[in-house]
Amino acid sequence: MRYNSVYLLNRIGFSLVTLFVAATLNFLLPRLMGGDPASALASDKALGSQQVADALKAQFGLDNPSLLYQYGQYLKQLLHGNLGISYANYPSPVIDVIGKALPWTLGTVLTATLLSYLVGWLIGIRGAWKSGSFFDQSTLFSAFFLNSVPFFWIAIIFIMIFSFYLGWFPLGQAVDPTYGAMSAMEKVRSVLYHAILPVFTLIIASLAGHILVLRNNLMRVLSEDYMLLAKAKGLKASRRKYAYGARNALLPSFTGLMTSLGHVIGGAITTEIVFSYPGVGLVTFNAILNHDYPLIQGAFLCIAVSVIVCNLIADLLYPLIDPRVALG
Amino acid sequence: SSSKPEASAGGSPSGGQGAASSAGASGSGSSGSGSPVVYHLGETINPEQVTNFNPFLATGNWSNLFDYVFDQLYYFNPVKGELVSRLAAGEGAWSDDKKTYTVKLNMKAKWHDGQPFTAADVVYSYEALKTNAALDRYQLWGDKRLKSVTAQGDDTVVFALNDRFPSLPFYLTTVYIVPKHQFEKENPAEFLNKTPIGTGPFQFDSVNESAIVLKKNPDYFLGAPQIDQLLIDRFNNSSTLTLAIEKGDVQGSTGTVAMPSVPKLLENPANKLQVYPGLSTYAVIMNNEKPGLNDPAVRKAIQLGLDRQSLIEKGESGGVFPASPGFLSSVFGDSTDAKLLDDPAYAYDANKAMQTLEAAGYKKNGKGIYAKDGKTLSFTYHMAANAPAQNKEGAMITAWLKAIGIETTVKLVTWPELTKLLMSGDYELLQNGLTTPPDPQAALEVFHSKMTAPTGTNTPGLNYMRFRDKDVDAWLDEAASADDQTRQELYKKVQDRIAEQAPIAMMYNVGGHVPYRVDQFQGYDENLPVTSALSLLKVSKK
Amino acid sequence: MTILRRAAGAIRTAFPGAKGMIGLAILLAFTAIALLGSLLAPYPKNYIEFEPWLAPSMHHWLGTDSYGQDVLSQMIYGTRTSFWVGVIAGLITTVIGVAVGIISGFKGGWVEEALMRVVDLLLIIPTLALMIILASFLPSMGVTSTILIIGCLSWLYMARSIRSQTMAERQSGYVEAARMVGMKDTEIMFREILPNIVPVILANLVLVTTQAVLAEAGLSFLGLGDPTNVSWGTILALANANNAVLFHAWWWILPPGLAIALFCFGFILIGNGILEKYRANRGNAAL
Amino acid sequence: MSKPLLQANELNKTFGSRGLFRKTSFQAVRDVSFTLEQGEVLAIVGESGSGKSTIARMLTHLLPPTAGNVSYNGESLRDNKALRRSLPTFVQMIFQDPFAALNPHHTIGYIVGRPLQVQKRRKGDPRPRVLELLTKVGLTPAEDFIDKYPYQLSGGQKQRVVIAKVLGLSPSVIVADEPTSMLDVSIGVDIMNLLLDLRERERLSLILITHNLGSARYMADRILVMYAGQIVESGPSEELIREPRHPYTRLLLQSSPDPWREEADAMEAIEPTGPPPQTGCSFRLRCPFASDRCAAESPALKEPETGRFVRCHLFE
Amino acid sequence: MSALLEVRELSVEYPSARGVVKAVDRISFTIGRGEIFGLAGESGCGKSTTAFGICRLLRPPARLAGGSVRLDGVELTALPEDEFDKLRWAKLSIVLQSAMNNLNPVMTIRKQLTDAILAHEPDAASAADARAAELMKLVDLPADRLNSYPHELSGGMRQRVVIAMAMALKPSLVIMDEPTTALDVVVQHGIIRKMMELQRRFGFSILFITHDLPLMLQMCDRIGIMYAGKLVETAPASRILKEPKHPYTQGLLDSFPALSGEKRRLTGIPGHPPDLIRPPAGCRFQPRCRRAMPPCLSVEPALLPDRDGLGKVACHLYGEEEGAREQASAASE
Ligand SMILES: Nc1ncnc2c1ncn2[C@@H]1O[C@H](COP(=O)(O)OP(=O)(O)OP(=O)(O)O)[C@@H](O)[C@H]1O
Ligand SMILES: Nc1ncnc2c1ncn2[C@@H]1O[C@H](COP(=O)(O)OP(=O)(O)OP(=O)(O)O)[C@@H](O)[C@H]1O
Ligand SMILES: [Mg+2]
Ligand SMILES: [Mg+2]
Repeated sequence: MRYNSVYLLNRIGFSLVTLFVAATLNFLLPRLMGGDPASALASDKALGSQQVADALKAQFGLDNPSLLYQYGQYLKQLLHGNLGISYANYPSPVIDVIGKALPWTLGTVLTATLLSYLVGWLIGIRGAWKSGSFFDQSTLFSAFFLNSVPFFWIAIIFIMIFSFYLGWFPLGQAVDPTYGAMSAMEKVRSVLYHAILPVFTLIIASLAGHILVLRNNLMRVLSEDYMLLAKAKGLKASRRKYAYGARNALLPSFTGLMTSLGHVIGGAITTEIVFSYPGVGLVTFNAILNHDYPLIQGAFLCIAVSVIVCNLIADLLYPLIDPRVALG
Repeated sequence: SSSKPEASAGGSPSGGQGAASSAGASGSGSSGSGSPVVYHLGETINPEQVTNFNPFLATGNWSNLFDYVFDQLYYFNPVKGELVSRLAAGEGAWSDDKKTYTVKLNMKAKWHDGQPFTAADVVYSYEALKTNAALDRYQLWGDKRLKSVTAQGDDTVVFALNDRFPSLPFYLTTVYIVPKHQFEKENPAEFLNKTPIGTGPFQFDSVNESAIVLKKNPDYFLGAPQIDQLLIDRFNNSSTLTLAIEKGDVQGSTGTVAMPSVPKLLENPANKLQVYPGLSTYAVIMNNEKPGLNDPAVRKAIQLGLDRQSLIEKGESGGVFPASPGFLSSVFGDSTDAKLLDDPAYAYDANKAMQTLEAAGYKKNGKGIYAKDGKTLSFTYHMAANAPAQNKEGAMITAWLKAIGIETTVKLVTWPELTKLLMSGDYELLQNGLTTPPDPQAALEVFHSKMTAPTGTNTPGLNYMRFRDKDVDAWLDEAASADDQTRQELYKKVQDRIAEQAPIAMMYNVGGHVPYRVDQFQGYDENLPVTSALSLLKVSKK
Repeated sequence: MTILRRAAGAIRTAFPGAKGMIGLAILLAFTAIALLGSLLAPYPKNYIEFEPWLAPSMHHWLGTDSYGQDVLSQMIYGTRTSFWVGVIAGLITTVIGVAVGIISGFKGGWVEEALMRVVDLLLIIPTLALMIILASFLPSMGVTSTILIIGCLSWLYMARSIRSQTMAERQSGYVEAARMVGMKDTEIMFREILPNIVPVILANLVLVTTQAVLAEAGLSFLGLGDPTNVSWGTILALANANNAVLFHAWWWILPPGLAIALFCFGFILIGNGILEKYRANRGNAAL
Repeated sequence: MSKPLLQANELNKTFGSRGLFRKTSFQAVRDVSFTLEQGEVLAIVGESGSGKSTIARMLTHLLPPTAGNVSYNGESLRDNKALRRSLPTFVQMIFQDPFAALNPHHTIGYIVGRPLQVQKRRKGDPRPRVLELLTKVGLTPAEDFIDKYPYQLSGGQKQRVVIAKVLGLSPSVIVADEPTSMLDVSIGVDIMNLLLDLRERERLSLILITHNLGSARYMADRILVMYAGQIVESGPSEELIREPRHPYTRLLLQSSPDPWREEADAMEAIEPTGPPPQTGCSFRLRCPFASDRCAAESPALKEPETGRFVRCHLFE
Repeated sequence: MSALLEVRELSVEYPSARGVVKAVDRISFTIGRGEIFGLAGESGCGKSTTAFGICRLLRPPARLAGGSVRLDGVELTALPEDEFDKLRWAKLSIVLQSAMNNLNPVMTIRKQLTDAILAHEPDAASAADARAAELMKLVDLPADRLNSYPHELSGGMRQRVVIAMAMALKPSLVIMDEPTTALDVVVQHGIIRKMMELQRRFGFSILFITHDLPLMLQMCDRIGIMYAGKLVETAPASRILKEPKHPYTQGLLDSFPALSGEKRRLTGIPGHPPDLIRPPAGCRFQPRCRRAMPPCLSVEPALLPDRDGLGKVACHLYGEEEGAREQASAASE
């Protein structure tokens, strides 16, 4: 085991601190925006009078005007895993709403991130190894171009071509409508089949970044002395390329995975909207439109937690890949 | 002649029974076929609309679902503007003083779990609204309305009123009857009702990420549906939903499709569109208390300056109806002042709009905007975010207003914010729809001064315009308890006054436009919304 | 002739490489369209009197939309909005990003800690989500607020990049030498370090500009853009809302997306050219 | 006796790095004291990481000492704020890397002239003074250089510009941290000669930090040998090189290639295997003469004969 | 006995935006079996480029512009790539300047040592570990260090590992490009001693490149002095030390402050090396040369054997009329 306990504690501690600050930020964000969520809710004609508004305020812990008190309540609830009750889904708890949506987003986003990382890696390496070649130049150009294509536009085009015109894929949604009555195998098939287009959208839109980063890294690694020495040793090109070059090029981009994850989750919002995909992006967007503060808080917290956890995992994996870290 | 709504309510039981008999006839026919008949209904349902199935709650559910699973005493048929009996066995009976209304129940009804349906369930459902004021969205238990709801035996319910309230039967359409034996164990205001039990034509089966699954209720008291399964496919935007209809993934929808899609949809002979006027009026709502807008001349100019025909043709591809300047939708038949609709005095005319302003003493300033007494006709214009097509119409209106010398600044706000602004009156111009209860009195009472409050205070009703007119108030108060003939006349007067005072600038009337496919299923009842529960009862596989 | 040749030489050094030149050409084309829009567009803005859903033809190169507007004209008018949103939001971002980056990179210590922790945190929450929140909570939504929102939220990556570059510069002797002769921190930051990281700033400016254009498109697509203004994003949003897919109206869907991508592509090519040259000059310093 | 120009008093520097759960600290400099007289050249030699640059940075207050004190003409740097502010005119530093020491974005004229303005030495146009300074460091004709940019100069010329800039502030002390290690030897000799000339002409005092004992001998009057943050030996340069006392100095001398020297008997030294020990003599793990005492007790800096200081139990 | 390495008229160029950099310009030298040959000169004079040119490790855009390199009689410049790969390390290994960057940071020492062995002897898998341990012993490193990663070793240890690696296949020529520059003198001393010991034991030849002329004079048999891409003098080390011929060599030698003997003022070499894209006409050293004569401005001196045949020098001072020139030079001093 290459871990050392200080490294572990440091990473976990740092994640916890980040989490705490993120939770605080989450608490403040909607409140800094102004507006009174309970009145906003009460004023929606469906939920009549002042009494209702007062009752709701009490329920949402907004009856005590002290922000500090509310913050205390919020943290207390949070510690019990209670994210409050969603306004728009009233009276469903936020945790249920998010719990239903999260697997879909995590599934697609993680798959897409890993796949695009892998593909970007292969393309970037191939390009850098033969830098200046036709392959390199054409992938470089395509990467620059793809880097600037909006997620949702790709999604619309995919729907137009593959779902509507060719009819190869469903128009959206996460599963077949008859999902409930399916056997386990059919369920898996249904989920995968429906995830293909959204995942592809996310891959295409995030691929370019990985290609560029890995290509740059490898270009840098290729100019290192140990690469020269590897050649001087008479090692085979493939060994030099992967065991020496790619391995080292991979390291700096590994921590960048986290930021790319944030980017992809951002893109997932529009992608999920276009594909009617019931993920956190869609929930978040609707929550924002509905002024559903508890749900916004919950969704943001959950995004933050996902990113922090993924980052933590990356941090914990890092020493396994880079021997220099554990002692560092 | 008698007043239309009540007459139609009286006529409906036979219609209902007719439906039942025909359904029963073809129901036996469908049972012969091998594989189950599945009908896909495509709907715009967001994730937050399937978190509960409690018909009392206004949030967290998709309300159209209850039409299939539950029954009201009466169903309002917007196609005909009539009431249709559901759990009521025919039209109820008014007492002589018109202060009690007695409804006989259709005792053939049974809960999905096999329990018998009784008057106690009806009483419970209404009492739940009384004890949980927050659930009483239409204020049935408000002043001058319900005093008590009591059962007479198992099969009769008596509604006692504080005052005369001729619209009561229409209001009865808004309350779904829930099973007392299930609900009494819960707090109806917080009950999530994950497996709803109703009396309706379809039984709840399950819900998943893509659909709500219903199956037929073979014992439905108005006749068993022919289709075995009703799948309500969930989409979160109408564009995809429309594509699904075009592809044949779904057979129909109760909801809105993007209007510009309609011409293309109809190129396909398999697709049909049922269109009927409805209870929603889209309008530029004006705050009649704000400087400038408190001048009827300005409001009138705005009304005249809107090219409603363009909005309907270009913005909505002809899929909506012209709105009457007198507000009342033509769904209310004879109560509606039909001649107002084509009255050239209210037709789009930019020149006349400017003449109106100039006649009222407004002069154009350097920037070409009218002004009087230091007040420039420059207003904020709120609209809902996340509605690009509506915003595009707003942008068109902005341009037309600019052309008649009225300047607007567009602000996008979220839906809750928009509602809040409407209620509190912190707006000048605001583009939104107004949806009224299915009753002409209620619809017109939108303009009653008791439904408003000064800017800064929340309105108790839909009079967001802060429109106050003593005559209108008097006429409406009189109509509330007048006989049919007088009511019609009073309503006409009210509508004329509204048209004249222009408290609100109409855009168009949004009714139903129900897309459905006829290539695989048949038997839709076009006298009802074709995808409503009562129509689907009769639909069968080709 | 010589003047021309010299000008060409100057351009070539500023926008190095073939890629840089292609980028410059694309950018110039868009600039021309943005500035001359009303002269180039065949029909007036928001003119709705044509047949709807016309396929591309001699009269309407990009057909018409559901309102009967000429798509090409709308695209040309939209260029202006997208262009200015990109450029101005890009500039705002740059000012904030450079200030935060240089100060935290140079000052170090708790200033850096505090600023960078803020950046880290903000990075956890997807920017688009934050933008949506801001956009929906602001009292109004016009092009100005779009620009402000984008400008105020997109500086995070830039601040990081400038910071690491500043830290690299801080290591180099001339900064220590400047301190040694008693220069004030502000002078060191803005007269000594700043000129040395201009290429990095330029490259970042270019990147945040593309981010701004994309963000505007995203906000418009979600119905949070200024509806009275035509932009590539609103065109795409309308195409989606009015179901251009159903009509196979690719002429309404493809152009705005391609325009966005092409515009950003041009910017990225330029930025990359600058960066590559900078790296070459600095012996491939890590960026 | 008058106050020495510069006096370092028990200087200590500890670098700490803080993680969330671990605080590491590293003592880079331990109890370093020395003095520098007007016109004197002092060389500090020692292996990489022994704390030489850290001392230089403390002397110029680029880095505040953790403990101890530097004083100029008897005025303590720690207590005297005015002195700290005008420090650039007392002491200046020449850095190792002339390629990085000049901001590539400014002209030579600006680089040399700007410090004059900053220190308010000269109001108005610094140009004549800049020309004078450039001439002084041998960049002639100065007019040719004043408008050039650093990239147009060779490494040696750059280091001359650095010296010109430093001279502009007329400091009494110049701390030169390996001023020639990045330059080719032939060019380094030029720079060393220039510094020696300047000392003569301007009565400058010089602290030279170097790896190279040869350069230290060539330039310095006195040599100070550092090991692991401590002074292990100091003395007049010729004497110290002719007759090194401390085992580390001997090892250093013997390892320095010198083809002109007759091969002396080799000292069997042990290669470093880890960081120097914190207790006892820090050199003991590599010292062929180490005894138990060296592990138990850290030796003090003793003066076995006047002017020669040694930190070793062998000389007590 | 024939020479092990024979370099003839080797030229290497770097095309750049401003023009072609002639980094190495037609240099010729030989290295005998078991000989330590040093290549010295100022920074940028083309020492590394020469080394990389010999073992075909030139990085783009550098290109071989002519000449021949023969190792053990085999012409290297024309050898196909896969043939050359077989020859690499087995006959010709290389040690580069910076210890840190010589080793792949993410591989254990063991892996990197066996890597070299297995690349050439794929069947040696079972024996490779033992051989790695043996190699470690050669350079006085404990065998348990095999499991370490490079960052866990000190700079000196890393450089020892690299030297051990270079010995792995018992090559006949080891090129060392400033192998100890980044190290402390004490450590450097230890490594050089070790290297000399190994050389004596295995008898391979070394091409040793450094800035540090005193060090080179101590350890090399023969030394070549390069200036601006040209070889200006080759001679046995003792001869260079006692009697440097080329003015550049003299200047170079006069740039190192000695540790022994009389302390005297050094003169160094004024000026700086020329731009290799447009080198000065005639002798390249002439602008910095105190003894330059008219012919130096126009005629490029050839590298000619000197009178006693021990060395070669390229300077007009030592032409056919050497005597006269030497007189002239004496006068000018
Ligand atoms: N800012 C810092 N933070 C932490 N440690 C430092 C810092 N600066 C220097 N050190 C450490 O202090 C020790 C002494 O460093 P210093 O630079 O003074 O050595 P030096 O003798 O100048 O070495 P060199 O000859 O390599 O320049 C080194 O071990 C170094 O790692
Ligand atoms: N990639 C390159 N492009 C252009 N010129 C180069 C390149 N690499 C090296 N050169 C030039 O080639 C010449 C020889 O370089 P080389 O590295 O061989 O010198 P060196 O003698 O090894 O110097 P040092 O002692 O500094 O290592 C130098 O003048 C250098 O400027
Ligand atoms: Mg140092
Ligand atoms: Mg070299």
